[in-house]
Amino acid sequence: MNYTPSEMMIVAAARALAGVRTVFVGVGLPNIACNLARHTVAPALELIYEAGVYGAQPARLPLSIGDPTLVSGATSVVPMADLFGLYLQGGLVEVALLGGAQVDRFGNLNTTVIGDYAAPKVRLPGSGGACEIAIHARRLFYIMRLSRRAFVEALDFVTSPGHLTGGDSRARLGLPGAGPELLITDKAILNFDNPQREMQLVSLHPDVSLASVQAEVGWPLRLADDLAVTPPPTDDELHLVRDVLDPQAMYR
Amino acid sequence: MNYTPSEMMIVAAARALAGVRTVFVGVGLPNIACNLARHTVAPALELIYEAGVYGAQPARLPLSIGDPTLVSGATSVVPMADLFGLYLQGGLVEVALLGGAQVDRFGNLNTTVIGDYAAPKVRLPGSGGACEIAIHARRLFYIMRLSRRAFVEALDFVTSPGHLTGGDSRARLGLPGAGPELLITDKAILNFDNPQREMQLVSLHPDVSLASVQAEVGWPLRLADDLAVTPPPTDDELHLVRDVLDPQAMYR
Amino acid sequence: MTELLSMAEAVARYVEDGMSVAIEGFTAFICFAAGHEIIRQRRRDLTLIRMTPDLIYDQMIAAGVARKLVFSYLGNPGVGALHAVRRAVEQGLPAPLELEEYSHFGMVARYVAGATGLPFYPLHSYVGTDLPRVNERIQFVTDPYGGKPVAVVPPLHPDVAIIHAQRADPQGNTHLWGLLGAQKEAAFAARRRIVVVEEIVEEAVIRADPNRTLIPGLIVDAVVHEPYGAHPSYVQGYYDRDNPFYLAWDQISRDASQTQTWLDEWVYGVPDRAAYLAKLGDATLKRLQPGSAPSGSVNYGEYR
Amino acid sequence: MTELLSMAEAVARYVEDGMSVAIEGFTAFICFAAGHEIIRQRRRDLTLIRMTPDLIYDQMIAAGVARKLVFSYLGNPGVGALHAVRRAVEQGLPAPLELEEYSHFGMVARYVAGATGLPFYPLHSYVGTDLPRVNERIQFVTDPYGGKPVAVVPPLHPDVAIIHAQRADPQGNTHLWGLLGAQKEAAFAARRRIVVVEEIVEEAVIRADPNRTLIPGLIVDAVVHEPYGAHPSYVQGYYDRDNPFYLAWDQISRDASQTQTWLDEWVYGVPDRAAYLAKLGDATLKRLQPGSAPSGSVNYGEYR
Repeated sequence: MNYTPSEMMIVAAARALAGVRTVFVGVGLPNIACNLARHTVAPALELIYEAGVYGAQPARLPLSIGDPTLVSGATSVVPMADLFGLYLQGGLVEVALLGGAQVDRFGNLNTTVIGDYAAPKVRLPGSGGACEIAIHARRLFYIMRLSRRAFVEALDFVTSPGHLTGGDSRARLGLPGAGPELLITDKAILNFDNPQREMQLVSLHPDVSLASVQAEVGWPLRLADDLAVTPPPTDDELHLVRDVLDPQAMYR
Repeated sequence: MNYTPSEMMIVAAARALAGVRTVFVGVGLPNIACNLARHTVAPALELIYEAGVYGAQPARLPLSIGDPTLVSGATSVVPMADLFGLYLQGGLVEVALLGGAQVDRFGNLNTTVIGDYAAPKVRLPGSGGACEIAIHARRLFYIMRLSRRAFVEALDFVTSPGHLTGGDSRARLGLPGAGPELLITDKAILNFDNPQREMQLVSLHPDVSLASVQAEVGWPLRLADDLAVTPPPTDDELHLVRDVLDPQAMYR
Repeated sequence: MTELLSMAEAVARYVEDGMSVAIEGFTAFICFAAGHEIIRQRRRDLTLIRMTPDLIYDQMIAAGVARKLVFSYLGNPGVGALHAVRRAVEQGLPAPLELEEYSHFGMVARYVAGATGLPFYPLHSYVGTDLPRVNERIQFVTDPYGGKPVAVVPPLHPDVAIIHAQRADPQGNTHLWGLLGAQKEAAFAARRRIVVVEEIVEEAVIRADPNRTLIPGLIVDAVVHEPYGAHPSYVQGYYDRDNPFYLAWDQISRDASQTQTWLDEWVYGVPDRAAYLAKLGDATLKRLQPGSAPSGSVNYGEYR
Repeated sequence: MTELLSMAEAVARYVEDGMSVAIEGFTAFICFAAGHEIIRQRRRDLTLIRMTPDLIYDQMIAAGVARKLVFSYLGNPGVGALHAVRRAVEQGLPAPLELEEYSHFGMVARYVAGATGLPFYPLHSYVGTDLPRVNERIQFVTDPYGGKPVAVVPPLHPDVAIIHAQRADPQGNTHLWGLLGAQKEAAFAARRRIVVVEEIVEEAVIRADPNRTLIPGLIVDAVVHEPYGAHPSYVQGYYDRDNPFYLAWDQISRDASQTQTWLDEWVYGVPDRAAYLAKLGDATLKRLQPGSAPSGSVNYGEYR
């Protein structure tokens, strides 16, 4: 295998952005994935950052969500009230990429605490913009590494709503976005494309066994009817990731 | 008399702004009065215009509330959401100048209709920003010519609240600003400085009789304990108005 | 995606009979070119939305395009009344005109609610006034933190917003400076947006100053390049308000037949804005030219 | 009226024990100079308010100035956790720290409500989450137009807001470009405001571009001229984030005694920002220098 699991994640996420116009981006892996998509399957993709940036064209790999390279040369830089009000709550974000410390089978996310809220074992960062991003983005993709600590039967805290208790529970509460659609991991791709809106395995990355995926998930994982194998990264995709987007290998 | 009634109004209004820091200005007479104050009794006076301008330094007499001369050289020019939200509703406007087609004895203003709202005899401009200016300005000054058609017993429509039904009725509704304090006319100066917050005559302009004032007011006008005579415009004030602020005599 | 269209194409494509249309720009950036084209294309039953209807809606209402007006101040700014609007409201001529009115802040709040997807927007206006009595859309809600009830207004979603600005790139990314009014909010609140500009510039000009971008091309359906499209109102740094015309309109518009004669000559009688400008003449445009007052340039920094 | 003060004077004058303090600036314009001076003046029992507490609050909390934190994202941006904050929350070291948390939009909405005198601000967040369960200030109100209940947050009024920017005139009229975050809203929401700038400029520089004025001198109590006052964060066009320091802090702050050693050396051990910069050295400042990316100049027009 001439690529890393992180590279496979980046490439799979980029491919999922084919034809998308606006994406709400985080730093790190998601940022590389979005820029890869802009160079390949989504040339019209506009990058939106919660710091207030629309249409960023970063000249280097951004080191944080508010890196000055995101500002210089952007299409528009606005107060965060406008970014969250006009763009996100206004319904202009087509896809958002999120991750979390814990996810459950309906795609709800926890980024707040491990343990009890009042006396936490681990105090995590909290929501940031994730709570409202999960509510408003028309489509929601997750990027997370598979691990038994992260894929849990019950969250310690619901920071960002996925499909809540499944089925149409999200629509019944009136949440505008469609909720999590895709979950890209280092071992496999999962989605929520069933009436229960339950996480299901749809594609294993090359050379990954079903058992090794199930081993990292804290409940009996549902399988899609047709289980595929993820096409490996192409030479062109690897070249862009390695030589153009992350030449210092910070996120691979 | 070597000055016009309008010049007396402008000068009296300017003097009332002594020491004031921020004033919400309309065009025409109020604009000249504020600029006169800036040249005389209120050098630190900052002019605020509802179009979104803070700290205007107009290079010519503005022809409308949104004249471009108000923008060039201003301290700050902001969206109207900010002007009304941050400055006005935020409580930063110390004095506002208003006028109207009708005013009653408690200083309520009508700028909406003469006659019935659904079938008006005269359709007036409506509120503009007046409704919220009257609610929020910490101090409220009116500039209006005395006339029986304007100073009426009962308004056809309450566009902007003055002291409502008098006394503490304004405070009881929770309106943040103190309500009308001063009314400057072409013949006299009136205020509301009594427990009933009823309009009262405090100063007659030179050579104006009490009877000629009462003749233009549609109810028996209350008199202050000490009735004064307004000091006439000084040569310096007249020079500034005539030669600097309104050289084309548009508002005199 | 955004298209570069002529004004005639943009109006034909996006403004239909019965729609609600907001031509915004508070006393400035008023797109008379769009209003005149709507008159020429004889649209009917429009709901016209604007804080200050100004001369452009007076002309459009005189021409019979509207059935309703949503507004907050009905005047010829700095001059007097809007006589054609008054004829419609007071006498039903040429046709009755329904009014829905707010204060300025109420209109701004409606645009903000529309632009940000909120079901209502709170503001401390209207208490003690007759406005809620004549406009049932103004409501009051309880403060959950124990304060007094606060007024709210509902979101406004014009079918089309038409915004005039100094410059945009071909993708519709728009720079605007001077009075910002509620143009951004109106554009985001609308279902379709036409941006009309004095100049089309390269994308790099826009990207060099991203804080100046009021409207992103993302929400722009059509860009129209129409120099002097806001005459007789003004565009900061490009031309001044043609005040003699604002004064002249006060006379013209007092008389219904004179108003129609003016429309015949200056709107129906010209095919487009270029013909209007040719008729107006270079002397007028020259008279309206401002002096230079540069903003100065700041450094955003190159971060590689 | 606004006064030009040194950082030591401004903190001594406006920041008192027990107050609530917001040093805002979303990942940029973070006024470390003010935070360090607050540590040096040994303020206690502060309520620290910031969307992203960042390293500056990690340092201040390690130094024991705070009893409470109001925030929306608790991280070392792009690097990892805030270890001093975690020690305070998980182990009560050096002292317990009360948390009051929101999402980013919730914090922005609290500032907006505070800045605009509203009793609450509505937003479509929090539905389906556990946040309202642990923060009773998040409430829901009925939509008077018949929609679903909508979340609201109450106004935030910091006793003091400290805002870093590129430049101001001596009256405190402040230009800021790049990430605008919620600095304007925090400044207007606060009871007192300290503006800290890279450069003091003439009033004419500010007035040449009034759309760039984020904060008017009217609301500014003190202006502090403190070049590089935001290091190791950045100021758009002036310097870059010192990322090696953000990475180093991840290591330093994992250990309580190493953290104190760092504070002794870089905060208590220097009298002011000038000494900090001398210690930091020119090579570091030079490394952080960005290239040139001019905004270009626009014409506001002279209207006489």
